[in-house]
Amino acid sequence: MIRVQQADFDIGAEIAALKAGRSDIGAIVSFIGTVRDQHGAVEEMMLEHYPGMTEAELTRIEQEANARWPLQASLIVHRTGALLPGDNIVLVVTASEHRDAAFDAARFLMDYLKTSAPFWKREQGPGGARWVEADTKDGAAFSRWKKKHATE
Amino acid sequence: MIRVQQADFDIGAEIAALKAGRSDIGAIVSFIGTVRDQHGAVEEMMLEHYPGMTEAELTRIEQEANARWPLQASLIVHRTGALLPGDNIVLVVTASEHRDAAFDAARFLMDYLKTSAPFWKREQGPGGARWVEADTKDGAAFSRWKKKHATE
Amino acid sequence: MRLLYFAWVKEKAGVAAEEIDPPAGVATIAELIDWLKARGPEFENAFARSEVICAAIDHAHVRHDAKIAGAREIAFFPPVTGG
Amino acid sequence: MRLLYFAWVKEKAGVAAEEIDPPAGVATIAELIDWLKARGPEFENAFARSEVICAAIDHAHVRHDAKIAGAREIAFFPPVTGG
Repeated sequence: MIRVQQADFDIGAEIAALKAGRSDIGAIVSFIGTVRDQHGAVEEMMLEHYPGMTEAELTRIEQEANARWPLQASLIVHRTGALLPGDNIVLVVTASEHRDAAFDAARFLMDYLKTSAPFWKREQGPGGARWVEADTKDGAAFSRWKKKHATE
Repeated sequence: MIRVQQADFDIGAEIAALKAGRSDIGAIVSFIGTVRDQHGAVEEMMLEHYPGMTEAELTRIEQEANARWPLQASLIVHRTGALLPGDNIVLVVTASEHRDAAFDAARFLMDYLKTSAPFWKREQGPGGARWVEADTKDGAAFSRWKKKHATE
Repeated sequence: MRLLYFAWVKEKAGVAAEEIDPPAGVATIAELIDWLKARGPEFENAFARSEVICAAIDHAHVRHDAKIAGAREIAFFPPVTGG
Repeated sequence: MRLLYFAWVKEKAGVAAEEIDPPAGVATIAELIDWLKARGPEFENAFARSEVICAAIDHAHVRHDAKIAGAREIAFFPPVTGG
Protein backbone atom coordinates (compact mmCIF):
# COMPACT_ATOMS: atom_id res chain seq x y z
CA MET A 1 0.00 0.00 0.00
CA ILE A 2 1.18 3.53 -0.70
CA ARG A 3 -0.06 6.84 0.68
CA VAL A 4 0.92 10.48 0.14
CA GLN A 5 -0.31 12.78 2.90
CA GLN A 6 0.32 15.99 4.80
CA ALA A 7 -0.58 14.39 8.15
CA ASP A 8 1.94 12.60 10.32
CA PHE A 9 1.91 8.78 10.52
CA ASP A 10 1.93 6.45 13.51
CA ILE A 11 4.36 3.57 13.01
CA GLY A 12 2.78 1.52 15.80
CA ALA A 13 -0.68 1.79 14.26
CA GLU A 14 0.63 1.07 10.76
CA ILE A 15 2.43 -2.10 11.85
CA ALA A 16 -0.54 -3.23 13.94
CA ALA A 17 -2.82 -2.82 10.90
CA LEU A 18 -0.38 -4.73 8.72
CA LYS A 19 -0.15 -7.63 11.21
CA ALA A 20 -3.84 -7.70 12.15
CA GLY A 21 -5.32 -11.18 12.15
CA ARG A 22 -2.32 -12.95 10.70
CA SER A 23 0.42 -15.06 12.26
CA ASP A 24 2.42 -16.05 9.19
CA ILE A 25 4.77 -13.04 9.33
CA GLY A 26 8.22 -13.57 10.83
CA ALA A 27 10.09 -10.32 10.14
CA ILE A 28 9.01 -6.69 9.87
CA VAL A 29 11.54 -4.04 8.86
CA SER A 30 10.67 -0.37 8.95
CA PHE A 31 12.43 2.81 7.94
CA ILE A 32 11.53 6.31 9.11
CA GLY A 33 13.17 9.34 7.54
CA THR A 34 13.04 12.51 9.64
CA VAL A 35 13.91 16.19 9.17
CA ARG A 36 17.39 16.99 10.51
CA ASP A 37 18.01 20.50 11.80
CA GLN A 38 21.64 20.28 10.59
CA HIS A 39 22.97 22.16 13.60
CA GLY A 40 20.44 24.98 13.25
CA ALA A 41 20.78 25.45 9.48
CA VAL A 42 17.27 24.09 8.87
CA GLU A 43 14.26 25.71 10.54
CA GLU A 44 11.59 24.42 8.18
CA MET A 45 11.36 22.02 5.28
CA MET A 46 8.81 22.28 2.48
CA LEU A 47 8.11 19.10 0.54
CA GLU A 48 6.74 19.66 -2.93
CA HIS A 49 5.61 16.78 -5.11
CA TYR A 50 3.93 15.94 -8.41
CA PRO A 51 0.42 14.70 -7.60
CA GLY A 52 -0.51 11.81 -9.82
CA MET A 53 3.04 10.90 -10.82
CA THR A 54 4.04 10.49 -7.17
CA GLU A 55 1.40 7.84 -6.61
CA ALA A 56 2.26 6.18 -9.94
CA GLU A 57 5.98 6.00 -9.07
CA LEU A 58 5.45 4.75 -5.52
CA THR A 59 3.09 2.06 -6.80
CA ARG A 60 5.61 1.03 -9.46
CA ILE A 61 8.42 0.87 -6.88
CA GLU A 62 6.32 -1.19 -4.50
CA GLN A 63 5.36 -3.61 -7.27
CA GLU A 64 9.01 -3.98 -8.23
CA ALA A 65 9.94 -4.83 -4.61
CA ASN A 66 7.15 -7.40 -4.43
CA ALA A 67 8.36 -8.94 -7.68
CA ARG A 68 11.91 -9.27 -6.34
CA TRP A 69 11.25 -10.52 -2.80
CA PRO A 70 8.61 -12.76 -1.19
CA LEU A 71 6.92 -10.01 0.81
CA GLN A 72 3.81 -10.65 2.87
CA ALA A 73 3.04 -6.93 3.13
CA SER A 74 4.58 -3.58 2.24
CA LEU A 75 3.78 0.04 2.94
CA ILE A 76 5.12 3.40 1.79
CA VAL A 77 3.82 6.60 3.42
CA HIS A 78 5.36 9.90 2.30
CA ARG A 79 4.46 13.28 3.73
CA THR A 80 4.22 16.57 1.83
CA GLY A 81 3.96 20.24 2.78
CA ALA A 82 5.65 22.14 5.58
CA LEU A 83 7.67 20.10 8.11
CA LEU A 84 9.80 21.05 11.10
CA PRO A 85 13.09 19.57 12.36
CA GLY A 86 12.39 16.24 14.03
CA ASP A 87 9.23 15.68 11.99
CA ASN A 88 8.68 12.43 10.14
CA ILE A 89 9.05 12.55 6.34
CA VAL A 90 8.71 8.99 5.11
CA LEU A 91 7.79 5.55 6.40
CA VAL A 92 8.59 2.28 4.66
CA VAL A 93 7.53 -1.07 6.12
CA THR A 94 8.17 -4.54 4.72
CA ALA A 95 7.05 -7.88 6.12
CA SER A 96 8.30 -11.32 5.17
CA GLU A 97 8.75 -14.78 6.65
CA HIS A 98 12.48 -14.18 7.03
CA ARG A 99 14.55 -11.14 7.80
CA ASP A 100 16.82 -11.03 4.74
CA ALA A 101 13.95 -10.38 2.33
CA ALA A 102 12.42 -7.76 4.62
CA PHE A 103 15.74 -5.91 5.06
CA ASP A 104 16.64 -6.04 1.36
CA ALA A 105 13.20 -4.91 0.23
CA ALA A 106 13.03 -2.00 2.69
CA ARG A 107 16.41 -0.75 1.57
CA PHE A 108 15.50 -1.19 -2.08
CA LEU A 109 12.29 0.79 -1.58
CA MET A 110 14.19 3.67 0.03
CA ASP A 111 16.95 3.64 -2.60
CA TYR A 112 14.43 3.65 -5.46
CA LEU A 113 12.18 6.21 -3.81
CA LYS A 114 15.13 8.56 -3.29
CA THR A 115 16.06 8.49 -6.98
CA SER A 116 12.71 8.25 -8.73
CA ALA A 117 9.73 9.46 -6.70
CA PRO A 118 8.94 13.09 -7.66
CA PHE A 119 9.47 14.92 -4.37
CA TRP A 120 11.56 18.04 -3.87
CA LYS A 121 12.74 19.44 -0.56
CA ARG A 122 13.21 23.15 0.05
CA GLU A 123 14.98 23.99 3.31
CA GLN A 124 14.38 27.28 5.10
CA GLY A 125 16.97 28.50 7.59
CA PRO A 126 18.65 31.61 9.00
CA GLY A 127 20.46 32.01 5.66
CA GLY A 128 17.30 31.92 3.56
CA ALA A 129 15.66 29.18 1.50
CA ARG A 130 17.33 26.70 -0.80
CA TRP A 131 16.27 23.67 -2.82
CA VAL A 132 18.07 20.57 -1.60
CA GLU A 133 20.44 19.18 -4.22
CA ALA A 134 20.23 15.53 -5.16
CA ASP A 135 22.84 13.41 -3.40
CA THR A 136 25.10 11.55 -5.81
CA LYS A 137 25.34 8.78 -3.21
CA ASP A 138 21.65 8.10 -3.84
CA GLY A 139 22.41 7.41 -7.48
CA ALA A 140 25.09 4.93 -6.42
CA ALA A 141 22.70 3.30 -3.95
CA PHE A 142 20.15 2.95 -6.73
CA SER A 143 22.72 1.40 -9.07
CA ARG A 144 23.64 -1.38 -6.68
CA TRP A 145 20.21 -2.95 -7.20
CA LYS A 146 20.68 -2.92 -10.97
CA LYS A 147 24.02 -4.71 -10.66
CA LYS A 148 22.57 -7.13 -8.16
CA HIS A 149 19.68 -7.88 -10.46
CA ALA A 150 22.05 -8.59 -13.34
CA THR A 151 24.48 -10.85 -11.49
CA GLU A 152 22.19 -12.91 -9.31
CA MET B 1 20.04 0.36 25.44
CA ILE B 2 19.19 -3.32 25.86
CA ARG B 3 16.30 -4.96 27.69
CA VAL B 4 15.23 -8.55 28.30
CA GLN B 5 11.61 -8.86 29.36
CA GLN B 6 8.54 -11.08 29.35
CA ALA B 7 6.20 -8.16 28.53
CA ASP B 8 5.43 -7.06 24.99
CA PHE B 9 7.01 -3.88 23.59
CA ASP B 10 5.43 -0.90 21.81
CA ILE B 11 7.50 0.15 18.79
CA GLY B 12 5.79 3.55 18.59
CA ALA B 13 6.59 4.36 22.21
CA GLU B 14 10.17 3.08 21.88
CA ILE B 15 10.88 5.24 18.83
CA ALA B 16 9.18 8.26 20.39
CA ALA B 17 11.39 7.89 23.48
CA LEU B 18 14.49 7.53 21.33
CA LYS B 19 13.64 10.68 19.32
CA ALA B 20 12.38 12.76 22.25
CA GLY B 21 13.81 16.27 22.30
CA ARG B 22 16.26 15.81 19.46
CA SER B 23 16.18 16.85 15.81
CA ASP B 24 19.60 15.63 14.64
CA ILE B 25 18.40 12.16 13.63
CA GLY B 26 17.75 11.54 9.94
CA ALA B 27 17.11 7.80 9.67
CA ILE B 28 15.55 5.24 12.00
CA VAL B 29 15.54 1.56 11.05
CA SER B 30 13.66 -0.99 13.11
CA PHE B 31 13.31 -4.73 13.00
CA ILE B 32 10.58 -6.75 14.68
CA GLY B 33 10.77 -10.54 14.80
CA THR B 34 7.45 -12.31 15.40
CA VAL B 35 6.29 -15.87 16.10
CA ARG B 36 5.16 -17.64 12.90
CA ASP B 37 2.50 -20.31 13.21
CA GLN B 38 4.10 -22.23 10.31
CA HIS B 39 0.73 -23.28 8.88
CA GLY B 40 -0.56 -24.54 12.21
CA ALA B 41 2.58 -26.45 13.26
CA VAL B 42 3.31 -23.96 16.07
CA GLU B 43 0.72 -23.28 18.77
CA GLU B 44 3.06 -21.86 21.39
CA MET B 45 6.69 -20.86 21.63
CA MET B 46 8.72 -20.92 24.84
CA LEU B 47 11.80 -18.72 24.93
CA GLU B 48 14.44 -19.81 27.42
CA HIS B 49 17.54 -17.72 28.04
CA TYR B 50 20.62 -17.49 30.25
CA PRO B 51 20.03 -14.58 32.66
CA GLY B 52 23.21 -12.59 33.13
CA MET B 53 24.95 -13.83 30.00
CA THR B 54 22.05 -12.63 27.83
CA GLU B 55 22.43 -9.06 29.04
CA ALA B 56 26.23 -9.30 28.72
CA GLU B 57 26.01 -10.54 25.12
CA LEU B 58 23.39 -7.99 24.03
CA THR B 59 25.47 -5.19 25.56
CA ARG B 60 28.59 -6.46 23.79
CA ILE B 61 26.74 -6.68 20.45
CA GLU B 62 25.32 -3.18 20.83
CA GLN B 63 28.75 -1.76 21.68
CA GLU B 64 30.22 -3.48 18.62
CA ALA B 65 27.55 -1.90 16.37
CA ASN B 66 28.22 1.53 17.86
CA ALA B 67 31.95 1.07 17.26
CA ARG B 68 31.36 0.19 13.60
CA TRP B 69 28.73 2.79 12.62
CA PRO B 70 28.00 6.40 13.64
CA LEU B 71 24.77 5.64 15.49
CA GLN B 72 22.86 8.32 17.35
CA ALA B 73 20.83 5.75 19.28
CA SER B 74 20.28 2.00 19.40
CA LEU B 75 17.92 -0.33 21.19
CA ILE B 76 17.55 -4.09 21.56
CA VAL B 77 14.50 -5.53 23.34
CA HIS B 78 14.15 -9.33 23.51
CA ARG B 79 11.23 -11.14 25.08
CA THR B 80 11.36 -14.41 27.04
CA GLY B 81 8.81 -16.91 28.29
CA ALA B 82 5.66 -18.22 26.61
CA LEU B 83 4.64 -16.58 23.33
CA LEU B 84 1.84 -17.25 20.86
CA PRO B 85 1.81 -17.10 17.04
CA GLY B 86 1.79 -13.46 15.93
CA ASP B 87 3.46 -12.29 19.16
CA ASN B 88 6.50 -10.07 19.06
CA ILE B 89 9.83 -11.71 19.96
CA VAL B 90 12.51 -9.10 19.37
CA LEU B 91 12.84 -5.40 18.55
CA VAL B 92 15.97 -3.74 17.20
CA VAL B 93 16.08 0.00 16.49
CA THR B 94 18.99 2.03 15.13
CA ALA B 95 19.15 5.77 14.47
CA SER B 96 21.72 7.65 12.43
CA GLU B 97 22.04 10.78 10.33
CA HIS B 98 21.89 8.72 7.15
CA ARG B 99 20.08 5.57 6.18
CA ASP B 100 23.02 3.35 5.18
CA ALA B 101 24.49 3.28 8.69
CA ALA B 102 21.08 2.67 10.27
CA PHE B 103 20.25 -0.18 7.86
CA ASP B 104 23.68 -1.83 8.18
CA ALA B 105 23.74 -1.58 11.96
CA ALA B 106 20.21 -2.99 12.39
CA ARG B 107 21.05 -5.95 10.21
CA PHE B 108 24.35 -6.49 11.99
CA LEU B 109 22.60 -6.46 15.37
CA MET B 110 20.11 -9.07 14.22
CA ASP B 111 22.77 -11.27 12.60
CA TYR B 112 24.95 -11.16 15.71
CA LEU B 113 22.05 -11.62 18.10
CA LYS B 114 20.90 -14.70 16.16
CA THR B 115 24.28 -16.40 16.46
CA SER B 116 25.52 -15.33 19.88
CA ALA B 117 22.79 -14.21 22.31
CA PRO B 118 21.90 -17.16 24.58
CA PHE B 119 18.22 -17.69 23.76
CA TRP B 120 16.60 -21.00 22.87
CA LYS B 121 13.19 -21.50 21.30
CA ARG B 122 11.00 -24.50 22.02
CA GLU B 123 7.98 -24.83 19.76
CA GLN B 124 4.82 -26.58 20.89
CA GLY B 125 2.35 -27.84 18.29
CA PRO B 126 -0.11 -30.63 17.49
CA GLY B 127 2.87 -33.00 17.07
CA GLY B 128 4.39 -32.23 20.47
CA ALA B 129 7.24 -30.00 21.58
CA ARG B 130 10.62 -29.59 19.92
CA TRP B 131 13.66 -27.38 20.40
CA VAL B 132 14.24 -25.22 17.34
CA GLU B 133 17.46 -26.12 15.55
CA ALA B 134 19.95 -23.39 14.73
CA ASP B 135 19.70 -22.24 11.13
CA THR B 136 22.97 -22.65 9.24
CA LYS B 137 21.99 -19.55 7.22
CA ASP B 138 22.39 -17.54 10.43
CA GLY B 139 26.01 -18.63 10.67
CA ALA B 140 26.56 -17.46 7.09
CA ALA B 141 24.82 -14.15 7.83
CA PHE B 142 27.11 -13.71 10.83
CA SER B 143 30.21 -14.46 8.75
CA ARG B 144 29.51 -11.73 6.19
CA TRP B 145 30.26 -9.11 8.83
CA LYS B 146 33.63 -10.71 9.63
CA LYS B 147 34.62 -10.68 5.96
CA LYS B 148 33.37 -7.12 5.58
CA HIS B 149 35.37 -6.06 8.60
CA ALA B 150 38.53 -7.58 7.18
CA THR B 151 38.28 -6.19 3.66
CA GLU B 152 37.03 -2.68 4.32
CA MET C 1 -0.55 19.38 -24.43
CA ARG C 2 -0.22 20.34 -20.81
CA LEU C 3 3.16 21.38 -19.38
CA LEU C 4 4.00 21.27 -15.66
CA TYR C 5 7.05 22.67 -13.87
CA PHE C 6 8.24 21.80 -10.37
CA ALA C 7 10.64 23.07 -7.70
CA TRP C 8 13.32 25.47 -8.97
CA VAL C 9 12.38 24.90 -12.60
CA LYS C 10 8.94 26.27 -11.74
CA GLU C 11 10.39 29.16 -9.73
CA LYS C 12 12.77 30.18 -12.50
CA ALA C 13 10.23 29.78 -15.30
CA GLY C 14 7.69 31.71 -13.24
CA VAL C 15 4.87 29.36 -14.16
CA ALA C 16 3.52 26.12 -12.64
CA ALA C 17 1.34 24.85 -15.49
CA GLU C 18 0.34 25.87 -19.00
CA GLU C 19 -1.21 24.55 -22.20
CA ILE C 20 1.08 24.63 -25.22
CA ASP C 21 0.85 23.74 -28.90
CA PRO C 22 4.44 23.44 -30.18
CA PRO C 23 5.10 23.46 -33.94
CA ALA C 24 5.40 20.21 -35.84
CA GLY C 25 9.22 20.28 -35.87
CA VAL C 26 9.36 19.86 -32.08
CA ALA C 27 9.42 16.06 -31.80
CA THR C 28 11.46 15.21 -28.69
CA ILE C 29 11.89 16.41 -25.11
CA ALA C 30 15.25 17.96 -26.09
CA GLU C 31 13.61 19.86 -28.94
CA LEU C 32 10.77 20.96 -26.67
CA ILE C 33 13.33 22.34 -24.19
CA ASP C 34 15.05 24.28 -27.00
CA TRP C 35 11.70 25.64 -28.14
CA LEU C 36 10.79 26.66 -24.55
CA LYS C 37 14.16 28.38 -24.02
CA ALA C 38 13.51 30.56 -27.07
CA ARG C 39 10.32 31.91 -25.48
CA GLY C 40 12.08 34.31 -23.11
CA PRO C 41 14.77 34.90 -20.47
CA GLU C 42 12.87 33.12 -17.67
CA PHE C 43 12.75 29.90 -19.68
CA GLU C 44 16.30 30.44 -20.92
CA ASN C 45 17.33 30.63 -17.27
CA ALA C 46 15.15 27.74 -16.04
CA PHE C 47 16.59 25.39 -18.66
CA ALA C 48 20.15 26.81 -18.72
CA ARG C 49 21.57 23.57 -17.30
CA SER C 50 19.27 21.48 -19.42
CA GLU C 51 21.35 18.34 -18.87
CA VAL C 52 20.26 18.21 -15.20
CA ILE C 53 16.57 18.78 -15.94
CA CYS C 54 14.42 15.67 -15.62
CA ALA C 55 11.32 15.09 -17.70
CA ALA C 56 8.21 12.94 -17.42
CA ILE C 57 5.55 12.15 -20.02
CA ASP C 58 2.17 11.18 -18.62
CA HIS C 59 3.64 10.43 -15.18
CA ALA C 60 6.57 8.30 -16.36
CA HIS C 61 10.24 9.32 -16.33
CA VAL C 62 11.67 9.76 -19.86
CA ARG C 63 15.02 10.67 -21.36
CA HIS C 64 15.58 13.79 -23.41
CA ASP C 65 15.46 11.82 -26.65
CA ALA C 66 11.91 10.61 -25.93
CA LYS C 67 9.27 11.46 -28.55
CA ILE C 68 6.52 13.75 -27.31
CA ALA C 69 3.88 12.84 -29.90
CA GLY C 70 0.65 11.79 -28.19
CA ALA C 71 1.68 13.14 -24.78
CA ARG C 72 -1.14 14.59 -22.72
CA GLU C 73 1.05 15.93 -19.90
CA ILE C 74 4.77 16.69 -19.86
CA ALA C 75 6.59 17.73 -16.68
CA PHE C 76 10.01 19.29 -16.11
CA PHE C 77 11.76 19.21 -12.75
CA PRO C 78 15.15 19.01 -11.02
CA PRO C 79 16.56 15.67 -9.82
CA VAL C 80 14.24 14.39 -7.08
CA THR C 81 15.14 14.75 -3.40
CA GLY C 82 12.39 12.98 -1.46
CA GLY C 83 12.66 10.26 1.16
CA MET D 1 32.56 -24.11 40.40
CA ARG D 2 28.96 -23.72 39.30
CA LEU D 3 27.64 -25.57 36.25
CA LEU D 4 24.54 -24.50 34.33
CA TYR D 5 22.70 -26.38 31.58
CA PHE D 6 20.17 -24.94 29.13
CA ALA D 7 17.53 -26.09 26.64
CA TRP D 8 17.86 -29.72 25.53
CA VAL D 9 21.21 -30.16 27.28
CA LYS D 10 19.40 -29.40 30.54
CA GLU D 11 16.47 -31.67 29.67
CA LYS D 12 18.72 -34.60 28.78
CA ALA D 13 21.07 -34.12 31.75
CA GLY D 14 18.04 -33.80 34.03
CA VAL D 15 19.60 -30.93 35.97
CA ALA D 16 19.60 -27.14 35.54
CA ALA D 17 22.42 -26.15 37.87
CA GLU D 18 24.89 -27.81 40.21
CA GLU D 19 28.13 -27.20 42.09
CA ILE D 20 31.03 -29.40 41.04
CA ASP D 21 34.64 -29.91 42.05
CA PRO D 22 36.35 -31.75 39.18
CA PRO D 23 39.71 -33.47 39.77
CA ALA D 24 42.92 -31.64 38.94
CA GLY D 25 43.38 -33.45 35.60
CA VAL D 26 40.27 -31.76 34.17
CA ALA D 27 41.76 -28.60 32.69
CA THR D 28 39.68 -27.69 29.63
CA ILE D 29 36.04 -27.56 28.57
CA ALA D 30 36.59 -30.71 26.45
CA GLU D 31 38.01 -32.55 29.44
CA LEU D 32 35.18 -31.33 31.63
CA ILE D 33 32.67 -32.71 29.10
CA ASP D 34 34.45 -36.10 29.14
CA TRP D 35 34.40 -36.10 32.93
CA LEU D 36 30.68 -35.21 33.01
CA LYS D 37 29.85 -37.95 30.47
CA ALA D 38 31.43 -40.55 32.74
CA ARG D 39 29.02 -39.61 35.54
CA GLY D 40 26.06 -41.52 34.12
CA PRO D 41 23.79 -42.25 31.15
CA GLU D 42 21.93 -38.91 31.34
CA PHE D 43 25.17 -36.98 30.91
CA GLU D 44 26.43 -39.48 28.34
CA ASN D 45 23.25 -38.76 26.38
CA ALA D 46 23.26 -34.97 26.89
CA PHE D 47 26.82 -34.66 25.60
CA ALA D 48 26.65 -37.46 22.99
CA ARG D 49 27.05 -34.98 20.13
CA SER D 50 29.61 -32.99 22.10
CA GLU D 51 30.83 -31.19 18.97
CA VAL D 52 27.53 -29.25 18.76
CA ILE D 53 27.47 -28.30 22.45
CA CYS D 54 28.36 -24.67 23.15
CA ALA D 55 30.09 -23.54 26.32
CA ALA D 56 30.44 -20.28 28.20
CA ILE D 57 32.76 -19.37 31.06
CA ASP D 58 31.55 -16.54 33.27
CA HIS D 59 29.05 -15.34 30.65
CA ALA D 60 31.44 -15.36 27.68
CA HIS D 61 31.40 -17.85 24.80
CA VAL D 62 34.46 -20.14 24.78
CA ARG D 63 35.77 -22.95 22.62
CA HIS D 64 36.20 -26.50 23.87
CA ASP D 65 39.96 -26.04 24.27
CA ALA D 66 39.44 -23.16 26.75
CA LYS D 67 41.03 -23.62 30.19
CA ILE D 68 38.56 -23.79 33.05
CA ALA D 69 40.90 -22.79 35.86
CA GLY D 70 39.51 -19.85 37.81
CA ALA D 71 36.01 -20.16 36.32
CA ARG D 72 33.17 -19.30 38.67
CA GLU D 73 30.36 -20.36 36.35
CA ILE D 74 30.44 -22.67 33.32
CA ALA D 75 27.38 -23.17 31.11
CA PHE D 76 26.58 -25.79 28.46
CA PHE D 77 23.88 -25.28 25.86
CA PRO D 78 22.86 -26.03 22.26
CA PRO D 79 23.52 -23.51 19.46
CA VAL D 80 21.42 -20.43 20.22
CA THR D 81 18.13 -19.81 18.41
CA GLY D 82 16.90 -16.40 19.57
CA GLY D 83 15.89 -13.38 17.57
